Amino acid sequence: MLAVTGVSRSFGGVYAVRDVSLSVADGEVCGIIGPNGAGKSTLFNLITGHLTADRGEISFLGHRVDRLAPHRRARLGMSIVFQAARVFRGMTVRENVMVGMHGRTSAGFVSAALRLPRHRHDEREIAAQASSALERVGLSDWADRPADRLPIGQQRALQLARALCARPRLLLLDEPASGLRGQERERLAALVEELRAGGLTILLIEHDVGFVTRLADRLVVLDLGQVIADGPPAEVRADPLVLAAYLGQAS
Amino acid sequence: MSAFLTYLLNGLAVGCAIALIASGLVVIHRVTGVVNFAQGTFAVVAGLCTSSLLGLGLPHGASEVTAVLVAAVAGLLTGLAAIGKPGVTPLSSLIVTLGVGVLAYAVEIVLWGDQPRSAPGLAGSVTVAGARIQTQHLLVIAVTALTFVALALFFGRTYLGKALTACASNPYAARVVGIDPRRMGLLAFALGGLLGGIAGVLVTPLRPISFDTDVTLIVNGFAAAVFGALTRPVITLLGALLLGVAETMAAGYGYGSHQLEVALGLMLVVMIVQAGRRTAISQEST
Amino acid sequence: GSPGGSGGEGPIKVGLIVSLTGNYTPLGSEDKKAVELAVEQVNAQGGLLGRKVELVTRDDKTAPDQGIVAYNQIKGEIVALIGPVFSNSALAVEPLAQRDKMPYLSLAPAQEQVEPIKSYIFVTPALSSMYAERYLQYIQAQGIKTIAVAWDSKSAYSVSGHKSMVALAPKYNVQITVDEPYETTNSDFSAMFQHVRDSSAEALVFWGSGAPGVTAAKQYVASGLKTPLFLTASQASKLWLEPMGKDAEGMTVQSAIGVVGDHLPDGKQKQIIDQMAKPYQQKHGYPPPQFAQDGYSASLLLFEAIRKANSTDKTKIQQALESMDLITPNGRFRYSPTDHSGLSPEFISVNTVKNGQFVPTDWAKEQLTKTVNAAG
Amino acid sequence: MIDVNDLVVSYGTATALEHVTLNVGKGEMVALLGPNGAGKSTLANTLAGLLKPSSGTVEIGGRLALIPEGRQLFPDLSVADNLALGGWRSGERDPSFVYDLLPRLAELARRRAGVLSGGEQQMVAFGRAMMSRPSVLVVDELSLGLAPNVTADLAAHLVELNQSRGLTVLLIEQNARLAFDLCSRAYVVESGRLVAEGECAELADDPRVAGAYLGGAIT
Amino acid sequence: MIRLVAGALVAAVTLVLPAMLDDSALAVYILLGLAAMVTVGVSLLMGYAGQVSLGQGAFYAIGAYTAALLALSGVPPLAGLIAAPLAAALFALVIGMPLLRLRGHHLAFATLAMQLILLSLAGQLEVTGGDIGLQAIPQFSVGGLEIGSAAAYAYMTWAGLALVMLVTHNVITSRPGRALRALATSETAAASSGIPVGRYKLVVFALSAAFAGLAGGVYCFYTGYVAPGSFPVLISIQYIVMAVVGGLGTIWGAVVGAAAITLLVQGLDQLAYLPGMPSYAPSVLSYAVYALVLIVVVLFLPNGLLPAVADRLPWRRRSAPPAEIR
Ligand SMILES: Nc1ncnc2c1ncn2[C@@H]1O[C@H](COP(=O)(O)OP(=O)(O)OP(=O)(O)O)[C@@H](O)[C@H]1O
Ligand SMILES: Nc1ncnc2c1ncn2[C@@H]1O[C@H](COP(=O)(O)OP(=O)(O)OP(=O)(O)O)[C@@H](O)[C@H]1O
Ligand SMILES: [Mg+2]
Ligand SMILES: [Mg+2]
Repeated sequence: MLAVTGVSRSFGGVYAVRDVSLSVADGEVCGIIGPNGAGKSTLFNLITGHLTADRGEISFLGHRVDRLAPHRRARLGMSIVFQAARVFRGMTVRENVMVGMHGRTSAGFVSAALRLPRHRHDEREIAAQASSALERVGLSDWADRPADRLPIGQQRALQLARALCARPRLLLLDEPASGLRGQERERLAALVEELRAGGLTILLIEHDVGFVTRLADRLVVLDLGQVIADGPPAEVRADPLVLAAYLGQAS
Repeated sequence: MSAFLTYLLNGLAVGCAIALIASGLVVIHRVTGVVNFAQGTFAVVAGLCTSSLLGLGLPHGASEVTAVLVAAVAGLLTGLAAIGKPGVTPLSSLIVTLGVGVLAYAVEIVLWGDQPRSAPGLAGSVTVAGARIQTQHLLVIAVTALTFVALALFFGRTYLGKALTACASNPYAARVVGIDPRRMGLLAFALGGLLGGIAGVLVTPLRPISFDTDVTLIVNGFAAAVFGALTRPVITLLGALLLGVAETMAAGYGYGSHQLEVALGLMLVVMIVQAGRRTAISQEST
Repeated sequence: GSPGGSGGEGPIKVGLIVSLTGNYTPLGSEDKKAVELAVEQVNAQGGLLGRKVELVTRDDKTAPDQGIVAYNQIKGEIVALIGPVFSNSALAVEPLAQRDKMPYLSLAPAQEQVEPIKSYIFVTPALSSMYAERYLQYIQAQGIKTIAVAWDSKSAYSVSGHKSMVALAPKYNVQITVDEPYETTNSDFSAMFQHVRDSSAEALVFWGSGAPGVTAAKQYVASGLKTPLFLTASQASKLWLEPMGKDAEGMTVQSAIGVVGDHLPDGKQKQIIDQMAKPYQQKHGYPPPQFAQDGYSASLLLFEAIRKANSTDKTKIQQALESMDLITPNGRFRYSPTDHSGLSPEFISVNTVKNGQFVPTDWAKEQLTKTVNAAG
Repeated sequence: MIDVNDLVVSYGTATALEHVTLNVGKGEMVALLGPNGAGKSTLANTLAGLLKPSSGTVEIGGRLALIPEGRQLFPDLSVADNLALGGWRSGERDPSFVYDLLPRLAELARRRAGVLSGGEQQMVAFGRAMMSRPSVLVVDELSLGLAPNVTADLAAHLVELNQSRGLTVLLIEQNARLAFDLCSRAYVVESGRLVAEGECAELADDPRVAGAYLGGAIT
Repeated sequence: MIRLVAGALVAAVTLVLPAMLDDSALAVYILLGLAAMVTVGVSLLMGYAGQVSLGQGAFYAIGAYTAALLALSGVPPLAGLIAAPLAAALFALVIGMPLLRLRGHHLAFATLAMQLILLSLAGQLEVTGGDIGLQAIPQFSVGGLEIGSAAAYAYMTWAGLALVMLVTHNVITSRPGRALRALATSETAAASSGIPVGRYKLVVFALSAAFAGLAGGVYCFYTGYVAPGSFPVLISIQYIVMAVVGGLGTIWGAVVGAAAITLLVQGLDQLAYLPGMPSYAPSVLSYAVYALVLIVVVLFLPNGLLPAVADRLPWRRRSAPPAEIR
């Protein structure tokens, strides 16, 4: 489904991602862990196209995508939940989520301005999708509130709903559980499991090692921009290199 | 060759005058995030003041210093109006500074009338390697150089300078560590007024000033300041020099009727090329 | 309707639209002062047709559309209009005035207002082509063969002055070797002076008004250029003299005849000039600049037309204007159905600055004396 | 050290905290728990003087530092400058003790804070608060985005300061188990009201609290 | 329901007004409508899509010059009027490609420079009549039927405004509208949702230019005269002031802002020429009072006139004022 081959990216001479290769199979949940500044988020940005790689290839569903603009990649079926909450200010929660459907609909300025049938058709579909996405993440009660006044936890849920609204093939989650409390964390875990059961491919960055271990089929460990371990969670967690670089005594 | 040098030197002088206006814009924006459209007004007020004070018989030096101080007070008052009230967004503050600029028209007309005024500066000219340059222009260059060195050091090296910068970078965080962004903002406006005043005092002998000269002054100043992203003094200076030299070169080599357009166009091209290198994500991340 | 129009008992209402805010404020406010002075004077002498004259003033904000708004506001109550000094405003209002058959005396110098002639539209300032021609006469008389011309590409006045100069130069056997446009906002003229220095030009004629006039002249002194500098009538006021100070000494500056009234032989012309200049100076503390004289001249022309028409009927006023022959501070106007600008180059003086005063050159003195005597 | 009495805080017409009374004694470490949107950050901001109470009183005995929600760095300044400005109140200008604690920050000292990774930013936020040499520390999420080993280091450091210098800490923490490990007492807020308080050991046994905050916690 | 009644009331008033106003009031009414038309575009661009333009006057000018040049060369005025917004939009598309790579203040400056350069060209080109401009533009007519009265222009203006408002309303309450509002906050998050950010910015830029161009087209027929002096840079800033004063990000706010500023300016004018006013009244009133009103409105009604009024209406829930932090 996704193949990253020899990808590098540096910022002013410092490599954030260095010669990373990684492939993700259809329906797999792949956890990515690693120390702070290891290059995990940068890798996500390279995959989704918000940054361009200095070197290397990325292909998705058999297409080379590393020269495509982010919105083209999104339309191919990638959705991302960013580490920093990026909600659209000045829009309600529901509108935020509706934006997620953009890539799957096509009514443009003309059909909107003239209220052509295509526009009505799209709006109906968008509204339906948004409602179901809101339902899934448990935000239905918040739907008509302004999104920027949401507490952090709800903002994360909102981002997830927006990503799901696009009905992606590949979902990239960057620390989705950060800032979530016990119960909310549970709900997220349950949702991810449900999504996996539905056949969605997921890339998951998370510092809560227990959380990823439980959800991921496989763990990839990045350190200093490089993959230092890749394998089944139990194996990776026991890897001395990983213990030294990342887990410390905490685990 | 000496023609080229003449254009270059005079262009640098023109650029320096622009840079002085821009410096105030940069200082204020860097600290408050507000684009101060009343910046040209400070220069006008100082210019008109000097001409009046000199007219009243006050000696050179004293007149100029007083005028600059008056401009600093004008800056402070503008600051009070623009950011004195808590919770005003930078866009609203911008409109307030526009309002202050217009309000100043009325005050200036009542005090000084609507006719342009001028003031004597350093007379004569100097020949450098066959190129002639007005003494007043040399003064402008010298003061600008000093101002910008001081600004660069102040913002880049001093603790207070960094605290000031922090205020616009993240006002909430500034309050978290105990900096009062409003007080700092007022300080910046006063400093902006001072810089505008210096510009006005230096420019008035070069070109007559009337109440509405602020528009001309601000267009160039804004261009240079934007070039420096409204936060970076040194890049702003470079932008201003580029603008000034482009203008004189354009006039020198046959585009006199389009010199401003040539200069602005050149600046646009540079900005667009620069923008191509920046990614959206690096501008949004916090 | 037109309550203040024909017939009626109350005051005769005259419209004035000038720029009182925006870029042209310095010009518009002088016009206004002068027109107010003229109205005061005519009322002191008992008004017109036994009725007082009342001025209805509006601001065009230096914007054509605001000129139209202003015109629409007052067109119903006025019998004639003294119109904008900003050419763009003037040109916007004139078609409306023509349609309404509103006698209209423009304070803007643009040639286009009278080319082609619109029956109700008259111009008071000397057109820039006249200033151009006058300078060429002077230049020829001085035996100068090659000149440099600088002009403000953003000012209609200076653009058309330059155009006329280029067109008329061959007639006076003058060659333009340096043709140098600049912009109003320009603050450095070193490039221009460099070009003149590198050329064979024997004089530099500088077209421009407002700030560049001062800036360029000052930098001219500093540049050490030896080629004499010829400035046009926009510089003929204290607005230019004051900031120039000593630097102005010896420079050549054109002006309308009204500026050099003191140097004219006694007679009708001098008397008319004094009639305005003295009270103006008293009231405002400085001699009337060119724009003030335009406003005053326009007022005199209009009053005379009403007197001659012996009515406030607009058509009759227009007819009176078309046969007007009147001496004003701007010189003698002779409007006719084929000439709505009325003036001729003879009423322009060429001066040098001496002790902070504009003093006609010997050539100009001679010419003006001839002109004045011919006018009677 | 922290004395909050009958505090009410509202955003416009929406009330975020209703009649909250709590106190943290000198040298105490106290946890503040609550679901998302309960009003924890509102309380933290009010303690730091950044929000004005509608009614009630807040008293702080000593210099307070806040590690705010969402890091809130100065993105345009370097890491070193961010740290230095943390010392605005205390006069501390030398961040080397922070570098000793968080060696990663020494490597990043000249980097613009805005381009750092999430966890690196959290480290800066922590270091910046330390620069003010506080006697009272309010932490709005300690472990947010931090690698487990870093979280452990910082927690250890807090305990160390608490024991050696009597630092008073009010800790808001997503990982309730960690909070309970560090703190002696805890308060629980829900929808702007205090709903429980007590010793951590006792609260951990309270089925409601344990179910809501400890149940799913996995680490 | 209440909205419908209010809408019907507004429609009725706009329809009746032209028949009742005299020429002088009509001139104000027309210029007000034209300003509103441009301001709606500014509000769409700034308030919804988050892109700042300090050069909207340039598109106004392009519309006016296009219609004027076509009319002067004998093209039927109606065709000229239709061409005006098209030309403005086309021009916006072309220059938008490089310019819209800039953001924030850079974009603001770029558009300002664009207007300066354009006006300077118009002031020097032979075809545009140079500084003097284009005179004697024929009256508007449809199929040989001349529509020259001020009232007719008023209807034309307000019909245009209604069209502009309808299009804006339809756009912002739909898929592309949501996309615009989204990219205003975060271009990256918008792109991740499949929004072609660059193209959308370009289209909305062109759309706002088209609104200004349409206003310019009407302007040229109404005044019969077009010159560079009609489109000073200050006019572009004025549109932003109108949008902010009325309330950014609301369609009616733009109209209210345009009306408030236009009427304030005209009202002060009337006041200045009342008998007994001192001679400096015009300039002082039009500068000082205007500025003071502007400052007070912006400071004390930070969301603009319309939201401030709407919030006080009984049937509207009051929205929370912005919190002190952030
Ligand atoms: N735009 C940028 N400019 C310069 N350096 C950058 C930029 N973006 C990221 N970096 C650097 O690249 C490195 C990798 O950052 P990245 O955000 O990918 O880390 P991460 O693995 O996601 O860390 P965390 O777990 O803390 O979120 C960091 O050291 C960061 O400072
Ligand atoms: N700026 C604001 N304007 C209006 N309401 C706000 C604002 N900030 C927070 N709120 C509201 O106040 C309530 C408390 O929010 P707060 O951020 O204090 O919660 P929290 O307990 O910190 O949540 P989290 O665990 O998600 O950080 C929430 O209902 C939130 O919607
Ligand atoms: Mg990360
Ligand atoms: Mg919180």
